[in-house]
Amino acid sequence: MTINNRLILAHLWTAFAAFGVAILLGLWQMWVRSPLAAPLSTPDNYYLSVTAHGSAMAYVLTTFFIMGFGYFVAESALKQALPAPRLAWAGFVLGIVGTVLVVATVLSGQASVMFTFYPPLSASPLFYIGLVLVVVGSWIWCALMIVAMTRWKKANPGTPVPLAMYATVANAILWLWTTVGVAAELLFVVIPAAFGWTQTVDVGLTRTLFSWTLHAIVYFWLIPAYIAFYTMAPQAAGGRLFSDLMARGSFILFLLCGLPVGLHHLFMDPEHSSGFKTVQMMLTVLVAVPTLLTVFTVTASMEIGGRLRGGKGLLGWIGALPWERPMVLATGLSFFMLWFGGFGGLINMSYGMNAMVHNTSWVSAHFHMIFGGSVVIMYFAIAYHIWPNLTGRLAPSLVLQRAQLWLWAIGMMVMSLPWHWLGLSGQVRRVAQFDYADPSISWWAPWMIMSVVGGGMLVISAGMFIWNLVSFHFERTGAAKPGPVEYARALHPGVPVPAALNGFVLWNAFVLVLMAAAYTYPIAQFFILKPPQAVVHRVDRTP
Amino acid sequence: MDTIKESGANIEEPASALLIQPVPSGAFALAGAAVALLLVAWLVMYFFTFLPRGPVG
Amino acid sequence: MAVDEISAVQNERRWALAMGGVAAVMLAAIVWAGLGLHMNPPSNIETVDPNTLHVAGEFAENNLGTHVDSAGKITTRIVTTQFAFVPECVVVPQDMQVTFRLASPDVIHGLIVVGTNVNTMVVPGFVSQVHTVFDKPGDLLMPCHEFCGLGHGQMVAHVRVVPIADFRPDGDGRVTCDN
Amino acid sequence: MALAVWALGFLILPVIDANNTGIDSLTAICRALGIAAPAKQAPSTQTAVPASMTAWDATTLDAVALGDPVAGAALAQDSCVACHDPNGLTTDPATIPSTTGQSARALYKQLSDMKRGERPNDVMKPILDELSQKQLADLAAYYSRLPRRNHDIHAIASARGGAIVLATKGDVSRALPACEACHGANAGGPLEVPMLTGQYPDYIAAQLRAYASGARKNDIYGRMRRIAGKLTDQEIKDVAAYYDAPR
Repeated sequence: MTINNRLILAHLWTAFAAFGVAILLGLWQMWVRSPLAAPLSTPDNYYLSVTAHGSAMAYVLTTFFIMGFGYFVAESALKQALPAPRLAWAGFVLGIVGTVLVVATVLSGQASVMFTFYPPLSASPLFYIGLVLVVVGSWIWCALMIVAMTRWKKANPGTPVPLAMYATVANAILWLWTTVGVAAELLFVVIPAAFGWTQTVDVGLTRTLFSWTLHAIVYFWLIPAYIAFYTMAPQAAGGRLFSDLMARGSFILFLLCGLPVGLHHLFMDPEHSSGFKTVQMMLTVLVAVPTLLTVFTVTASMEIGGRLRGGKGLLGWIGALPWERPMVLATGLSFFMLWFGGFGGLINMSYGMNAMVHNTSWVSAHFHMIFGGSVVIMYFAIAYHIWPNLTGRLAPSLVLQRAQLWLWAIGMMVMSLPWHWLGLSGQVRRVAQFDYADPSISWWAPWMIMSVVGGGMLVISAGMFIWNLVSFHFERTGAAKPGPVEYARALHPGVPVPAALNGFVLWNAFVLVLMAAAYTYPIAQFFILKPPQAVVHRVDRTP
Repeated sequence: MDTIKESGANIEEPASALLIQPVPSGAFALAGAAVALLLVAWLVMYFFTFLPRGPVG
Repeated sequence: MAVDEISAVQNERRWALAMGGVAAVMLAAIVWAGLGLHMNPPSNIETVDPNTLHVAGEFAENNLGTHVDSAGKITTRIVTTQFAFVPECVVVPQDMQVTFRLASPDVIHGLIVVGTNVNTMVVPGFVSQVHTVFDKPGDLLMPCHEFCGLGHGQMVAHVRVVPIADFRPDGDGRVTCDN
Repeated sequence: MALAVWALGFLILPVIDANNTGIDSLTAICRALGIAAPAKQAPSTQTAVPASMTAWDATTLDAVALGDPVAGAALAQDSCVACHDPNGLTTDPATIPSTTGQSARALYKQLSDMKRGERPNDVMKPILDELSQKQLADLAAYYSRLPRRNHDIHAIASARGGAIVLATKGDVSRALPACEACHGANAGGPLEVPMLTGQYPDYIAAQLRAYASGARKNDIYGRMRRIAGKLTDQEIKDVAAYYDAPR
């Protein structure tokens, strides 16, 4: 049983509260984009909503969930108390204050700049300060994760760090590296401009700094799902982790390859050279490797479970898996959506091919499949997996949990699949109105209505999810007590783990070299070229 | 009302060693098929959408 | 290391090699498209002052639209601004190479010409340039694809592709949708 | 491996593509490396006739930001008060705008344009000819600090539905952005846009018609000429009335 349950629950409930509100906005946005008449559909409201939806999902849900889950892993996998829980609370409070600032500025219409806030559009400075506070709060979490692992290693010499914790620390380090780009953008360019200290900004520089963060942040969001794939799903399936060493290798590869690739978000930008675009495209191919390794390792781990449960033949083990367990079901659904999200991503990263889809609904489809689909469904499964432990109560209903997961996956497919061909036929993202009377796009109408239906399914699923968690808290504690969360054991335990795969010093050095090679010149370029700057366009006050 | 019985712990080590194949053929088949399909889908996009849309640069 | 783990790692290595093969196929196709078919992202690093764009030079108001120079090179200049493409309609000939040159005087915009590979961001401070050949006549939709403010959704223009016979520059080498 | 990648990105791709894009190999490599290639002469055939010479370069931005409202007040008392009341009232609401509650940038641009004749105005031009750019910035600073005119709460209690749609939603089928996309309080649109709330409806309608006919053309890149030209006269009347309705 973990000790700091209140701390962990505070983080996770904050994450899911933001999620619950943001998903309602998402449904309304689908409604506005569709040919059906939606209430309150003005551009003011629409872009306010898109900013709120994106910020809540991408910054609040993720950051708070990852922090809360990290604290849980640190206690349950290391079986030791958290270092400095008061500091952890301080990080939480910083994050809450930041979130309140972001919510207040967005809802009052002072920050309709999207969660990507590309200058020279500029919001109220409080919006950016709120984001900074959320990030600073998460830095405290990073430090605590690193300290927890270091202490454990001192106390347990010669024993490898449990995989779940090793991966959590990999994520903490990845996040520290990731935030450097956006922190530099905010502190040196965006916030001074928002306060009015500077009247102009170097737009190319801000885009480049943001791209530094823009891709690796996705891996920050994704790694908790991968921790569940490696350490929770095989256990729930009655299997074994196929290879502990390969799992460690995958998380290290995420750390190494997730960072020096952000320029692939700027393939269609005029301010970067074909040279660096090519280099970062090649590096982007490498980042598919840890995911493809994971697909294999986790499948092999599940196969062990299926065979131990009597599955025969080449694929008979699939049917023998305990699909009634939410963690197993979620993993299966997650992998299914990962195929579509991964496919979209492969097109996006393919240099010239990016031109077909850049900034169209295809891209929205890609990250809804990957993040909203594969990753968030694992957030659900993780919550279901650890809630008994956090509340001391058994799950009230696994049927409702399974129904919720199914509805989420189906809803996500129904909503996001059409965006692929709509995007290919020129439907751009972040647009509220389409001229459905135009014969060249009138065929979009039924697909857009389908997306609204999918969005509705997601809202129902989200409601069920919240209900499923709330009902834990009201469940009477019976005689049966949930046991501690067990992490999957390796198929071949006792294999000595090389020191390099038990720490991060070497890998940090590699990241430094890779980032220097990938980003030094693309950033320095703006100080050499000195491109003319653009005047700040404030959205938070009368022109 | 069903509950989760903590899984995994009920498997005896010697039994698992006997049951598990040295080569995870099922994983190779399933994951291999998925990735093969992925490559096919990518090539379809490349040849039937990307190339017909014409040169740019 | 236990023998069993070695065999596990060997299996993983086999898998990783296969994945490397898949990646190599895709990379080869991309490089071939770039080298052999000239399908590359727009990457001309060329600066321009967004604040004086309208005062003089190639992006002044009456220099916009399609222009054929004395050597026969066809260039279409467009300014993307809050919240319109200027001009709103451009004419290009079918089956001939056309160069789009774009600039923004205010914020970031972007565009896609629907059904083609013409896609670029327009970043204030830089000229975006895309070369292409349109192979079918017709009016193609060209929406703004980067959020540029509250009028972003209504920022839509058209590219009119006409057969070469109907592509008639005036004495000054200009072709517009009006004539 | 790494070497091959770099060679591909910095040498082979750009050089091979250079032929296709009509630049020489050296320029192509320079661009691949992100080094600015030598600037080409802008291939334009006509002399530019800008809609307005007002450009938001650093000098202009600073000049407007440094406008002195006290000096502007004295100047306004001398030269402007006969037509432009400090409360935003004017002697002829059809041709003389309310000047209060606008941003200094909006006011400065119109004053500068009228002084240069880019926005023709026979009354204003001789007055402005006597003033320096610094004095224009002072005037802009003064008027930008005056509260917006109270609009007539009884005039148009019920704006017509179509006008509300045009003003707040726009019309994508005609590529018409909402008026509020630029003229709203939190719009983040072009730097020089005026606020319409509190402006006289007759004046708004007159300006829209002038844009539509081309009689007024000091809007950079024809942003307003394009929009006004697409509106019917009824829509012009309705939208103008909408901005007199209380909000």
